[in-house]
Amino acid sequence: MSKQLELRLSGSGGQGLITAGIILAEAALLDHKNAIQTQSYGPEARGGASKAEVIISDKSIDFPKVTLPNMSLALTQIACDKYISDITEDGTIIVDDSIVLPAQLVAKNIYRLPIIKTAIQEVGKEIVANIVALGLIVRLTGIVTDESLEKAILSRIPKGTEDLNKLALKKGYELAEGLLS
Amino acid sequence: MSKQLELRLSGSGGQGLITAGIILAEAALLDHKNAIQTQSYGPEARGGASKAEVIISDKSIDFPKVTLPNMSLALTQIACDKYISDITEDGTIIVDDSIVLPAQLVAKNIYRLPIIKTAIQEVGKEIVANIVALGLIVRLTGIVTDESLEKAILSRIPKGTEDLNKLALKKGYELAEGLLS
Amino acid sequence: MARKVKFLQGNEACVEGALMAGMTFYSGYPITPSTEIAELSAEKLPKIGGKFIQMEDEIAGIAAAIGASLTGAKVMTATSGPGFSLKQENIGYAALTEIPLVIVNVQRGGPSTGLPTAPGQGDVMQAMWGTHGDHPVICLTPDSVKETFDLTIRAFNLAEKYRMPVILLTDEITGHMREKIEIPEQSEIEVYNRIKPNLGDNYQAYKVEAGDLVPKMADFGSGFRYHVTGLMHDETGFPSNSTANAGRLMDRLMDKIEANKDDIITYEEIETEDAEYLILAYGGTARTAKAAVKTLRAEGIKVGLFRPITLWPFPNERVNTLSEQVKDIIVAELNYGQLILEVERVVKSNCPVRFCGKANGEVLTPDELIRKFKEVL
Amino acid sequence: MARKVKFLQGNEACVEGALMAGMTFYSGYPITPSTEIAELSAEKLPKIGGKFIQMEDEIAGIAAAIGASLTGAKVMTATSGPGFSLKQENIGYAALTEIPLVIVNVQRGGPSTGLPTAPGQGDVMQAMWGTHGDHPVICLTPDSVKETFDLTIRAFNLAEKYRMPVILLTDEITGHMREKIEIPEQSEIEVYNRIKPNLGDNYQAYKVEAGDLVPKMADFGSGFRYHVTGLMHDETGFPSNSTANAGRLMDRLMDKIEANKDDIITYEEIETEDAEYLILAYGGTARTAKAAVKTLRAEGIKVGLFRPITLWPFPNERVNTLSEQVKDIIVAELNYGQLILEVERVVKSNCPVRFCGKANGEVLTPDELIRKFKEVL
Amino acid sequence: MAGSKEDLTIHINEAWCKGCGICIAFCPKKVLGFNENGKVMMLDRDNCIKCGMCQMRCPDFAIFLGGKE
Amino acid sequence: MAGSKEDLTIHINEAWCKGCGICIAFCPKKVLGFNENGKVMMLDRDNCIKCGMCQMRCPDFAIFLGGKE
Amino acid sequence: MNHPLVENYFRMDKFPHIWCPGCGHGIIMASIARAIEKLGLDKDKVCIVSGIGCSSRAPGYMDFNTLHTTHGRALAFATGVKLANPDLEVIVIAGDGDLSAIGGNHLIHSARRNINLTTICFNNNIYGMTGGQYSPTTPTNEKGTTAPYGNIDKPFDIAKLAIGAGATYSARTTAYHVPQMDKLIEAAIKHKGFSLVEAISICPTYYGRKNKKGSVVDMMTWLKDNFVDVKVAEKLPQEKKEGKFLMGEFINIIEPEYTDQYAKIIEHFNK
Amino acid sequence: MNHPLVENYFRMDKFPHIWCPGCGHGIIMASIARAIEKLGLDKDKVCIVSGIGCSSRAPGYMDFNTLHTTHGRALAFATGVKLANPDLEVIVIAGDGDLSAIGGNHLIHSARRNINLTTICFNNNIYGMTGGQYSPTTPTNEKGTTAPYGNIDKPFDIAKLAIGAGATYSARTTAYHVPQMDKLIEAAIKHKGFSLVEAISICPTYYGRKNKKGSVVDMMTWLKDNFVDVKVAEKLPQEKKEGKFLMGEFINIIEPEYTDQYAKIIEHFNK
Ligand SMILES: Cc1ncc(C[n+]2csc(CCOP(=O)(O)OP(=O)(O)O)c2C)c(N)n1
Ligand SMILES: Cc1ncc(C[n+]2csc(CCOP(=O)(O)OP(=O)(O)O)c2C)c(N)n1
Ligand code: SF4
Ligand code: SF4
Ligand code: SF4
Ligand code: SF4
Ligand code: SF4
Ligand code: SF4
Ligand SMILES: [Mg+2]
Ligand SMILES: [Mg+2]
Repeated sequence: MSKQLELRLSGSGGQGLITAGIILAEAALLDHKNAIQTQSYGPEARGGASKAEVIISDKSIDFPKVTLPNMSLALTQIACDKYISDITEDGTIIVDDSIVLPAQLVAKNIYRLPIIKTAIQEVGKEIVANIVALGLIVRLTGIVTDESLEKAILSRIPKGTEDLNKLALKKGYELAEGLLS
Repeated sequence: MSKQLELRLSGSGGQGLITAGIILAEAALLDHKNAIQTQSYGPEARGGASKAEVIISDKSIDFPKVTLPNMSLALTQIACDKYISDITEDGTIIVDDSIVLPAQLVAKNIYRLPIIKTAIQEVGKEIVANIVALGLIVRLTGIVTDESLEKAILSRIPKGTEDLNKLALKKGYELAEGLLS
Repeated sequence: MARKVKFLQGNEACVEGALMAGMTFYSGYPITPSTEIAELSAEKLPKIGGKFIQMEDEIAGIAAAIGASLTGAKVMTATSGPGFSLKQENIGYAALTEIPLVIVNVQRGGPSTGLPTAPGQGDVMQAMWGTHGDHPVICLTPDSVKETFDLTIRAFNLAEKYRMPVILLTDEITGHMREKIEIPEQSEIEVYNRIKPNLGDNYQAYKVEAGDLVPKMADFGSGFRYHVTGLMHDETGFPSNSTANAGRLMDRLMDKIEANKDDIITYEEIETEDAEYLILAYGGTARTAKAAVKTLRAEGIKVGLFRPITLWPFPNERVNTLSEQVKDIIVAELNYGQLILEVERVVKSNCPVRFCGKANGEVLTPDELIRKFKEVL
Repeated sequence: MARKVKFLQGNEACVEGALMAGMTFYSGYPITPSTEIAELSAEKLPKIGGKFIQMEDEIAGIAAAIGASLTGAKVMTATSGPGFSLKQENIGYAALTEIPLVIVNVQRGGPSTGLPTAPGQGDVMQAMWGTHGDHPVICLTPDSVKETFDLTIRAFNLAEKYRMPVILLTDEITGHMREKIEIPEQSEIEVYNRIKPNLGDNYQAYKVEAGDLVPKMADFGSGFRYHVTGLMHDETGFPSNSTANAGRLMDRLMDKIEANKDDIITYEEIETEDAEYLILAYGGTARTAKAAVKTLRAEGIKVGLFRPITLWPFPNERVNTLSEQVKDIIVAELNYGQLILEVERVVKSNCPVRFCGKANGEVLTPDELIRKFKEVL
Repeated sequence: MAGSKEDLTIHINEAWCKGCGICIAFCPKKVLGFNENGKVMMLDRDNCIKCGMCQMRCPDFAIFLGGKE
Repeated sequence: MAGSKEDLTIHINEAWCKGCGICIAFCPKKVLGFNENGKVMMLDRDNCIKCGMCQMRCPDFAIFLGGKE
Repeated sequence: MNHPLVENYFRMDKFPHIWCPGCGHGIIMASIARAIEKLGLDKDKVCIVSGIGCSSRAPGYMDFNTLHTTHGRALAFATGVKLANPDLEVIVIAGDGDLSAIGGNHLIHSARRNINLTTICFNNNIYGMTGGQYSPTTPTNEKGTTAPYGNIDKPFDIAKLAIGAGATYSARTTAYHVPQMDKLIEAAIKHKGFSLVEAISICPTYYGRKNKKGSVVDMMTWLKDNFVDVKVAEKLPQEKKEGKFLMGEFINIIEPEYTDQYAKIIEHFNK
Repeated sequence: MNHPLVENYFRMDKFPHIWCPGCGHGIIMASIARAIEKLGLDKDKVCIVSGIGCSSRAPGYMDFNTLHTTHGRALAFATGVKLANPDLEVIVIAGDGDLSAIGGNHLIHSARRNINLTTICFNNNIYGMTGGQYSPTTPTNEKGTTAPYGNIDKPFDIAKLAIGAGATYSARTTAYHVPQMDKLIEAAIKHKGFSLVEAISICPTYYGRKNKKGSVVDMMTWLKDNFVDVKVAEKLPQEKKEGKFLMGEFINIIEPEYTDQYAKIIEHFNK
């Protein structure tokens, strides 16, 4: 994927999607790409849906905001309802399988995947759903190298949770591989 | 005196010179002349010398401040030291006789008169020195009519002090008449 | 009955005007050289059943005034530079919430505490730009005691009509000088009162109904239970995060000025018809300019005076037209060049714009202005 | 040693820059979207022996900073619109008393509480005119995280050099976006420290000595017992009512800017050499403009970007020169037209000046700017 | 509003319930619990004494006593 | 500063005295009074007990105990 | 069926409100409405004023004359409302930051003037709205985002501060002790003169998380276990009071009220 | 010969000062200098901070590091000075308006933080500088230019307000009781933590004239007759205390001081 990635990650406040966005951007930096991350703020971010956005590009990034994402992920219904319909025609939508998608949604790829379930059942902690999501996105887009992603993850997570996160990442990769194969 | 009167009254805070300025201006209004009064403000006005300035004119008065008075009266030494030397060449200076005048003072008329003494000794109240001064100024300049001046005085002074003030006014007139005769 | 002739300070005339305009509430904090406005309000308001309160600071002074305005009172607060700076946040609040209010700033000398008892005109740009964010502004400035009276009334009327804070920007010169003023009869005075909704109407607190300039304004306590907020809000008055809505609201607020300049803008011109030179001055400094113009005309020089009475919105169009007529414009003000910036902008390359001012606490004298004028001639 | 590469928010980069510039004291009051600056300062300052204090409000925030600066500390306070309004009085105090200080305003949307989490650029004029009275102003505005770092350092340096408050005017866009930044080594960074007098000198606190730009500044407690006042003062620092003295002081203060524009003013130009059209934009909106220029250039349109980095004093001369070269200037900003007023003034009749902006809490997109650009073409 | 306790029963507005668990924890009769969506539910209506403490302490106005209808 | 009371005497700085009369009124020995200019003056130096109250209460630093010289 | 209190005293279409799950603010807001209901006040004559903060969002939900002002200034605006129209029952809602940090001056002056305003402080010991900075009521040693190493400030005792300033009614209650809260708020509204009820709230999102206070229920339990009514405390042995916080009415006295006194001046001229 | 105190602790060339004849402010200013002399403080390490007002002109006369700030903000500036350089002995001079009207918030927060600042309030119960408007300490029923019919406000008890806010040292004295004033100011400076001395001053020019309080001497006599030391008052029968005002030390306790606590955080990182 040579084109600029304009990614939106949305969900509820506690799901670590902002961290996920930062990790992905930092991985891009490790790959000598350019990256910008932005996010939603304020009470709105607290109660309802919060979002983080990341632009990754080989070229320098002037305009820092995602106007229309070409990839959008939602982990909660509220986030999905609010944010998912903004997408480029050739874009990719990824939602957790707990979510009911709106009727008329136009995108090139639409995936409903057990991201949270994977985190809970296969990794053992719901909190790492964000890392599962990252694995999934990176495997689908190839936007950063696996090494950089892992390095970026390890530098942001609490000490002692390395294995947990590595496992989550692996499960994320696998989720994507299931789609691609 | 057809020319515009630009009068400065200076002294210490409690001597009622601001009131005197207002009375004179109000007398001018009664005579259908124009008048503007200004004064000094602030801590400077409190401790040391305070001043009131009045412009009286047959014509409309645009610029409201006295730049160089053509008549200047001082009742205290401090006020005299600070303010008296600003005077037009053909101007008139009047100071209380308790004051020592500076050496080189250029003015057409320079009068040192017992204003305060007159108030104390001939009227019986130092507080009416301002009215004595008014009588003096008006008799010297003819800038307002006697009727208007008296009316203006009576409308500004506390009830019950009418006679006192009328006497002070008379004594002021007399001081001037002494000079003119 | 004859009109009453009085000999008043500008500050006193301001209170007389406010009372005639219907002021029933004053809250503020004393500061030289505006204090007489508070003092006279304290004396007069209770006599007519109105209220005066000295608050703990200037911020509270304007806040209480805004609160009172919401109950239907016509309100005023007065201050000078340092207090005007403190009031800025809530000026923006009143602008966004569209609450009528008159704010008097009797300008003194200098930034910070500066020269508290000296005149200055250094808050001209602040009157327009002092609070954060874009907002509509009306600012009037008188050059005499009588005009202080008139413009105070006008400030109240504009505040009520356009539902916004109106700034009366005077200065120590006009505020403290005593001059003759004929006080008109109440019946001679045009008083504008805010339009209130009728009970039973489907009231939307921030909706402009057809034919209205601004949303109708209900008194708190009169049976309309609506919401007022300094957040961006929609026509119902409740907060809204919609950018479309925010844009609409802001456009409407700014448009109150843009679309009504003809109603809001006033100015005085003296001998401009055949003028080859123009002096532009306002407030106390206009008095200097008037004297200078007389002297210069007496010398045969074709000079005129343009005096903006409405400072904001600035009379752009008229100044532009004049700049096509004259050879030179000289702007006189007691600062380091504030309104001149607006003049320069408006005049473009039409003619040179020159500056005559100072900010040392003195007034500008006619002689100084004439000297400067002749220099540039 | 390699420079550290970090991925930071603009607000974080501001603190990193401040620390490298020598900040040892921060006092403020939290407000969105500036709060991260306080939070990171609270975390980092004690580690280097510096002090952080959260004051009771924004007024106290800037007051404490000024007090600390007098002891020799390099100080900063950060806020957003409502807090910036509250700080205005003391900004004037710091300007008149010549106390170095960096004030960050991360601009948000709207007047009053407005749209607290949305971007805006509505405080541009306020940065210049927010406090009462004339006073010198320096205001810088970055368009990237790295530049936020650089300009924070520059703000400290200018504050120390010219002994005055310096405003770093950022916005929610640059404040909250995360971007790559290479942090230089301390040794690579030029740090300017205020000049202090020597004990034994005949110190006059407000006298500029031959060869100096500003009066030397003694730390409180270092053996010089001098007086600092917000009243007009003479060279000794004591209050003076002399108008001659006030004029001299004010002239000197204003001249710090006037006489040193070349040192203070910086700007960026992109493809202006052969430009037939010019976009003028700053802060976060310059990012939009950069993207738009690229797109337009790709279409073969000869458009350039002028980005003032120093907003105040405004780069008048360069803009004037450019206005003689281009056919049209379009000013892009997130407000109802603020800096454009200065551009219009400077451009005079040289070429049309057009506006592209909004103030609804959204950023301006490259598409919007391009569309507007093409409309006026 | 309904009259005596007899006529009252607990109503739940699931749409407003944010699942904080306050009502559940402090119900003197422990008759409330979470449903599968993490919202409050009545487990044992019969043992509810209609003391109203759940209503009083619910920050979200999501549980209240009302007429039986 | 001078040592024992012996060596001390009241000094008056007429230029600074504003004639408020505080020192005069509260001098325990009533040894102070006004002069013809309305400024303070020492009436009875011998009876001054050098208590210093005049100095302490003078708002203008115009009266003080100092060496006899 | 709808919640009767909401139906009668709130703007139902604004619900659910923006507060976080378990935020104590909703509990206090409900209590205010119940007190108004109990007192049978005319909704059209009630005015609710707030500043800025999470707590200050309350007026937007309450179906009265509502005024959401600038940060810290609620009491100053309210003073204007009340003095201009003393017929209005004016209730001020303010966060601990709003009331005691930036708004501290207006608090002490309102108390001093004894103007008939009822102030309910939603005290969650933190700046909620801006994301968890320490406030003037954050206990010493606790953390906030701007006190990463623990707060070194001594917290205000707001109820005591108001008394020091001259308040004629001052009380404290908590989001756990709702029946008491109802009574105190009712008494405060009824009180002629300035009244303050400091209602201890909880902010699980910032204060709780940052200071490891456990779940919402843990935080409520802490309130339950650590506050004692002054009247009860009087009778408790010292060891039982150790470390406990007092709640209940601290002062309730009658003194001349500001708008009454002003009315007398006006009357004087009407005679 | 020169006044020794002036010679050593004042800027002699600035005298005579601007205060009116009989203004109490000069008496208090002298007392501060004597306390500094008594304590033998290094003049270079003393910093005097004031706001705006007649009283606030004092620093200009005093030969230390002196800072004349904006109206009401002295304590906020002083907090910055002290925190940045705790070696400085920082003394704040503030009028009743400056300290308790516009500056009230900084007063209560400085007290709360227990930062080692000494505040001397020159309380003349009026705004002197601006010409006699009533202040937050003007007694009820007394007049000011903005209270032409008598003040309806209840005045602050500033010393009590500071205690309510958490001050660890609070005292009151008067311009008549100079020996006591000297002692209290000395104790306040020595006190480690926030200290307040409310020094009752007199303003014959505005307060006195407006309220027919007679001559300067009459006003001083009133102070003499109407203030009783707390310790003395304890022993007095009720009828002797009736209508009297208390002076003396109201509180004097030791609690952790702000700059000390901050130093501990820094130390923690230096280890
Ligand atoms: C003048 C100003 N300063 C700062 C802010 C930012 N701000 C908004 S709410 C708030 C504090 C909120 O805390 P609190 O009052 O305790 O209410 P809570 O959110 O905790 O209920 C702050 C600092 C503002 N809006 N305006
Ligand atoms: C922001 C601001 N508001 C108001 C003023 C005007 N002002 C100067 S001093 C003062 C009050 C002085 O009273 P106080 O503090 O009691 O001191 P005093 O003069 O009585 O000693 C006021 C209102 C000001 N300078 N700045
Ligand atoms: S009414 Fe009482 S018993 Fe019934 S559910 Fe609520 S708290 Fe439990
Ligand atoms: S207290 Fe309210 S919000 Fe919390 S779980 Fe119970 S019903 Fe739901
Ligand atoms: S020292 Fe004592 S006795 Fe002597 S003059 Fe002074 S007050 Fe009187
Ligand atoms: S107290 Fe001082 S100023 Fe007053 S009369 Fe005595 S010496 Fe003079
Ligand atoms: S942040 Fe805290 S105070 Fe604000 S709504 Fe959430 S829990 Fe309540
Ligand atoms: S006005 Fe009052 S406070 Fe000010 S100097 Fe004069 S007497 Fe003192
Ligand atoms: Mg809070
Ligand atoms: Mg005072």
